Amino acid sequence: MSIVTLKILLEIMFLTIVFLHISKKNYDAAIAYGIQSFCVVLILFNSFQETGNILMLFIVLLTLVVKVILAPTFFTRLVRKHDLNISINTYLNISLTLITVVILTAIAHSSKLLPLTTIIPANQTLLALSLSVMLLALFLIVNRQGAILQIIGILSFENAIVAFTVFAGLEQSAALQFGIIFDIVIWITIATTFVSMLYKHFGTLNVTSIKNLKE
Amino acid sequence: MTPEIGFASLISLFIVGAIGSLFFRNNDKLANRWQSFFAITGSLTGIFFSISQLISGKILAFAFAIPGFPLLSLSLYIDAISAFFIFIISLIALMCSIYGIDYIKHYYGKYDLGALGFFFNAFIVGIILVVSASNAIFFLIAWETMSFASYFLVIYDHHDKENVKAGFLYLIMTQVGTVFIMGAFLLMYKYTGSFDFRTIQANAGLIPVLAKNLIFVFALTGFGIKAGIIPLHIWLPAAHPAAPSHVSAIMSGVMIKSGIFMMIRVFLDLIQPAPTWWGLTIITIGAISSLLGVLYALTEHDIKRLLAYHSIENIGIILLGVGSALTFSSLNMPGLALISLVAALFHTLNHATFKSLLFLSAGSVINQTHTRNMEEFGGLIKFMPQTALFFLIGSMAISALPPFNGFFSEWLTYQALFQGIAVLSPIGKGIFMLAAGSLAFTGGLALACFVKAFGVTFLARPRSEEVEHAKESSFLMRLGMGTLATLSLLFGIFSGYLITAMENIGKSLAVFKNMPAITEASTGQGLVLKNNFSSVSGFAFFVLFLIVMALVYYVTKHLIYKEQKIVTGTTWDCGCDLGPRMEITATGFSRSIILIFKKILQPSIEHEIEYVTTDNPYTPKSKTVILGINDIHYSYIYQPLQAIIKKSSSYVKKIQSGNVNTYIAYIFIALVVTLFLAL
Amino acid sequence: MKFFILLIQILFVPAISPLCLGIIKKLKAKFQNRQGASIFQPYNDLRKLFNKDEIISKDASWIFKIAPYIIFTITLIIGASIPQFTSFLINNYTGDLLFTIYALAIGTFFLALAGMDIGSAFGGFGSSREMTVSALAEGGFVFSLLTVALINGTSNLTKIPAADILSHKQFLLSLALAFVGFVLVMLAETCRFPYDNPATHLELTMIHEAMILEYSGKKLALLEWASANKLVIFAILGANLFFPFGIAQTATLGALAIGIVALLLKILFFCFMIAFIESTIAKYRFFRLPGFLMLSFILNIVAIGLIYLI
Amino acid sequence: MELLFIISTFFIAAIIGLLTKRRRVIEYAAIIASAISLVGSFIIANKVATEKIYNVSAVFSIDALGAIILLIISIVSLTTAIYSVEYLRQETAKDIIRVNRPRQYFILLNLFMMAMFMAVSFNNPILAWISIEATSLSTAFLISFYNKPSAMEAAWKYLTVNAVGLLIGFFGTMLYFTAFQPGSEAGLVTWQSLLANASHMNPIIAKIAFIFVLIGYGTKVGFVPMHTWKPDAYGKAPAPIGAMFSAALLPVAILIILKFRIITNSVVGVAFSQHLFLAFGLMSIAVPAFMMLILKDYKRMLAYSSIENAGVIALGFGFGGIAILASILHIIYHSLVKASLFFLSGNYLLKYNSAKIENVKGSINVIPITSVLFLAGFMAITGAPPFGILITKILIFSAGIKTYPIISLIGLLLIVILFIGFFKHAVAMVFGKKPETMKREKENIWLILPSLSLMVLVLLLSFYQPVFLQTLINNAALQY
Repeated sequence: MSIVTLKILLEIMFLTIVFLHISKKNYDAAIAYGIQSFCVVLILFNSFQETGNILMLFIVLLTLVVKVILAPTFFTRLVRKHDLNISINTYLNISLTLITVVILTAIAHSSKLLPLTTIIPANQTLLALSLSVMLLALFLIVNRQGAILQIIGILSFENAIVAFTVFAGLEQSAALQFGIIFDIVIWITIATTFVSMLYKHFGTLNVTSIKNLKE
Repeated sequence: MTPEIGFASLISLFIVGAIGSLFFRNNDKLANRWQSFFAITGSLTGIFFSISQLISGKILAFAFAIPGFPLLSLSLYIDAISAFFIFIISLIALMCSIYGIDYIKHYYGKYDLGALGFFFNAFIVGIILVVSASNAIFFLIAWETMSFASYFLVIYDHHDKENVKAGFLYLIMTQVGTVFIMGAFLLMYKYTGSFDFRTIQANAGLIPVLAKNLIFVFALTGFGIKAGIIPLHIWLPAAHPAAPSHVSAIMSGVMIKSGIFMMIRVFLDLIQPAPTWWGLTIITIGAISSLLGVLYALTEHDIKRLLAYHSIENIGIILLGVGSALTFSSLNMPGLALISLVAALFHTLNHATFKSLLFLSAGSVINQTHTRNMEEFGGLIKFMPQTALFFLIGSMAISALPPFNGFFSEWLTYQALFQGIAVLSPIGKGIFMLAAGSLAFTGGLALACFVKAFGVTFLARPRSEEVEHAKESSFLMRLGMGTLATLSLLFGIFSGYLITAMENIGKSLAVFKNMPAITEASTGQGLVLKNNFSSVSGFAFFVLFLIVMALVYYVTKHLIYKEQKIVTGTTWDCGCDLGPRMEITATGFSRSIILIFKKILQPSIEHEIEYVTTDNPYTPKSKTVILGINDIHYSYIYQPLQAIIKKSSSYVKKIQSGNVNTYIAYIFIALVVTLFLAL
Repeated sequence: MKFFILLIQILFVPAISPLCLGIIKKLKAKFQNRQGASIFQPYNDLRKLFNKDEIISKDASWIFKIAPYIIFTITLIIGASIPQFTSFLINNYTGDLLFTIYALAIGTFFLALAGMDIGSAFGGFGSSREMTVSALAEGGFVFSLLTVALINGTSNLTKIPAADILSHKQFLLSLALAFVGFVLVMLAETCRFPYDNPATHLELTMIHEAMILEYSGKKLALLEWASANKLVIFAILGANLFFPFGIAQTATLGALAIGIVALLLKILFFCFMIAFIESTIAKYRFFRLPGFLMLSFILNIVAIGLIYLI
Repeated sequence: MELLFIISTFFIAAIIGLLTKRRRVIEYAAIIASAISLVGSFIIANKVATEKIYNVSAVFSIDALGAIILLIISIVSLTTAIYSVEYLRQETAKDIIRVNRPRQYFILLNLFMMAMFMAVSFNNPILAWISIEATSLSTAFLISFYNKPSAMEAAWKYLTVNAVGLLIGFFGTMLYFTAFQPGSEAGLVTWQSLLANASHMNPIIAKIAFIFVLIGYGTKVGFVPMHTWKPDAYGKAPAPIGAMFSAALLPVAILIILKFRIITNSVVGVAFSQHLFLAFGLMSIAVPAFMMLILKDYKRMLAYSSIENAGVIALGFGFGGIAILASILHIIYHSLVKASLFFLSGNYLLKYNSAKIENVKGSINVIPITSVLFLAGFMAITGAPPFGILITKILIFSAGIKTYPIISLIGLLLIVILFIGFFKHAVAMVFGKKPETMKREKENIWLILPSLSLMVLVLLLSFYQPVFLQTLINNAALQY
């Protein structure tokens, strides 16, 4: 795939994360995450094409299954089961959120972080873009009050890191990647279990009302 | 026996006593015997060891590096000053242990005697190591051992909530002190590169002036807390009463002196030469402590708190000596400095004897009456005549009445101050003059306070039922007190010899090496300053007093109106029956002084009147007057400090908001901020 | 010769002290336009008391019984230890300034204890007041003597008269201030106006009398005598430290005679002063007294400051 | 070889838990597994002491500090396993948990221990990361073990905060791989090869990478301000799990950070990481110091104490010099004491049925042995003689005073403020009037023995360290 395609893929990722910031429905968010993950899978597939390692293909498929199929399914089922489609608010309103998004993107592209984005100089735009996706994902976790969107934020963060590593040429061997994906799977399972248990105990997924433990 | 073995056996006796008594936790009697035996033999060894060290004049230096811990070494350096303090410690510990054998019997079945033995012996060993250690880390370990052991002794009677509270305050203050001490030693380490006292002393010149001053402030605060200088004293009147009396005696008589010892060690030995303002500061603190200490003592009607405040007063007096020594030595007047140091050392010894005597006799009284409130005593002299005599001797000694020892050390302190007034610059003169003035007032007020303490406790009629059941203390307790009382007298009468000896002790500090003698002593002559400014003799006075008194007694009794009849009657009662409630109370006794010093003491008087019938406000049934004292240190220093910490806590508390978004925001912000700061 | 001088030195104070009281009383009577008793009346009083039976409270302990002897002994010792009419009797043992002050405090201490011992309300407050006054007087007392000691370069009281204090004119102001301070303290210590009224048994005002209220017979005699001794001791101190005129510098008979006469005259002056004060001013309210004593202390501080400033 | 054996015994113990429902078997399996790990760790530690390093193929490698931490983990694991058995029995007897729950507990516990052993011994940063992540995953359900809303909340926060933290750490880890020229890599990347190739790194990237690693793994350690999950998790997890967290997991996470630190130091010099350590260390002391005063829950109190100790350790590594040696000693002491304290907090909870400090009073008259041990533990952790933490603190600050005097003095002051808070609560719990309804009962030996043995061990180590341990500590201090 050419740089342009990759860039488009990354831009889709970027758009999905921006969408996640402003989406009102959890269902939409789950779908958006699926799209974003699909982009990551494509990016990975691209790197498989370049290296030709057959094990990598396996990883690509695994990622596809886990992130594009499994995770969104979990989320949608969760949403349906508890009828939680209306996602919970953000702290900042839409305009402020968007302004922050712009600022963070600017930071990611700033000269301060130039050494990061020029690990492979040819991929500078790609790296900067994936860096901004990372920052936005972090910001998503901070800004969103709903537990499901926080999980999605964490997973997006992971996606962004994967994208970054691919473009920075820091990919690891398949065995390691397998381990990582394995961890992610378990994490997603545990996290969704917890979300549904939280809902059972607290009757809400709004984390602002889950704050009995202080001091 | 080599000194090394002597010291090792001394320490190991206490350690065996400490650990061994833990094994007898189930048998009170055995636990008592075990701990007392080892404490007594240990103290005796300590006395022999220290005296032989003092006589031989040699220095016991010993170091053993501990593998695994760099910089730490079990290093000892026992010069004459250390030996002198070991002597004081062992002496008082000996008497208190003898006294303790019978005293701690009343804990049987109620408390764990094994634990008492453990902490008691550990406490003594801690103090001994504090004065012998020559490595800062080792010293801190000893210091903390002493602090923690005494903490557990303070809360030994932990069924009483007040004691636990007192212990709390005590340990907090000591820990704050320890931090300051640590700071001081760390600063010394920074510039001299060593924790070893001798190396620090050798390289003291490397410490820059600012750091030296900082070390002074830190060390003064740290050791001052332990010594109980005002305004860092607040733990002292709380903690000393809480401990068992024989422990209070050691705490008050010996432990707080470890602060003094370290001040002498650090200021006069380790980081010489010192600027003049150090000495003047210490003198000012000493003057304030002595005056306020005695004033607060006057307001107390808890007998042990009263004694505790007197410890503050006496620490103040000792500090006058230490401060003058520092001032004079900074001005290169080693002769006068030595006099001052000797005054401080002598008063340390004297205060140890009479203050532990007072605490022990107060303990006997409390043991019999089960209260510390002096308003419930009265007339005890008839039930406990010997204890009363011992307390009287203690009172006279602490009030600096000749021929008891307290007078002679105060006399020497006065001399040091007088010399300062004569020779110093105007500022120095002023401070020395105020110090001498405060010493004079302190003497007068202490006298008043002990008239109150002795009078209210032992004289007149019993004020409560408990007193009437009081019995004289047992033989061993009286032995402990009696020896101390005798020593109080002997130290006074033979003060001349003692001072000569103490001069040699003072000369063990490098500052005073090769000094000619500054005082003279002979049996009759007593204390004489070499420049002929003053002289006094306890021995002469004592002998004279005995002769004249015998003469007067003989003449009045047997030469004039031999056939005089003496009738016993009742006290004149103005026609109504004299009850115990008509005697003067401790509060009433000191009321006038309190009102005179109301600016400082800030008394609050509450009247509560109960009427016979509520609708008729003319026939009162009873009236209660509560005279309270508002401790200015609390309201102006400690409460604001507490408020600051509380306030900061409540700010910090907000960090843990409970909201997971915030938590992740912290990480995010930390990341971004660090990235931008570090790049 | 020396022995006789010493004997006079020892006996002087107890011998002369009742006379002093008598003189003061006589002078006061004269001021009040009364005839007054003979100046030797105090001797008669003492003799009377010594020949009386005693009644002792059943609440009293040995403190009460032993106190008069101690107090009297102390005044005897101090009376003999201070410089009287000679400057060559040097006492290195008990002649120290601080020793004098603190030894006198022994008397105060036992007197106050004795006051509390019998458990009457009077004794208690008497002790309380006495201790309050004497505690506050201590500073002024030490410092007034210290002023003299610093001027003379010795704190041994017996050496001070020998020094040529009067040749140093620059110290006069210091001495004057110190003397005022000393008088203020002296009146307090000897229970005189404006601190105490020795002639009253009014419970609102008495201090000294309240403490000895329960004494009778020989013990009362000793106490009365001791308090008279104390007065004379203070008078002698004031006389010899601040006005060292006429003191015998050599052990010749003439010089000694002059010394004794001079001393008697000076004591007479003090008696007159006390009588004059007691006849012209009223006794002050108790809580105004600390002011006087602090004044005494401050005057002495100023006096010492002046020594070095001028 | 021993290492694989240890890891597989834990795995087998976990599998046994899955297979059988017999409680006794599961309990014994856990105890035996951790006992074997202890023996194994000793053998490994001895080998490391003599041969400097212990390798099993290229995948596993243990250096001196690793060996020390391995020992700590195994000692804590064994005591935890022993303690857990009786603790859970008593909880089942009190109907706090259902009978079948201990099975789940022990399975997860075994996995947790296994993950920690792997995290220490894996020679590859990514594998270490995976193991650390595995510790999070295995413990989430242990934190929510009591299935109460508050436990759920704590576990949720733990999961979220740690996930974010570890992903940040992961990113940092990945950045270190820039040390290898593209295409040059061959075989498994190891800590050693990273260090060897570190010179190829762009210094600025090395800095960025270390910041990410420090903040990421620092979340696991609990440096302020990433500490927020700790009080919740420690407070709500069963007491022995708290012990594992504080005593075993904390040093493991520190070890990983330290391994990255050497690499960073070799690229950009020491000062950079020192400053970061000092900043985070000081913050980690400051916040607990002030929090301590107003805490209401004694297990949270222990959590804050852990944060503070992590801060002290960080300061030590920040100061350098002998402070590093002192810090390593501090890690040892802190782990042993803190584990003991957590066990004792479990005893308190069993007796008083409340984790609130205000509900625990006069324990010296109710559970005297626990109380005395608790006081001893308190003294040990705050640095009182005869325990070694006093010395390690002095040594740390004595190194600090030379280079960073102000930080050292502030640190000292903060430590005393923390002491005041801690002491206030300890006194309130141990002394005072016991509740009327409580009677003094004989304490169960199995609830006492673990913490007692740990305290005795600390006491011994405060006076004397075996030769092999000394060698390990010295080597570790030289290396880091």
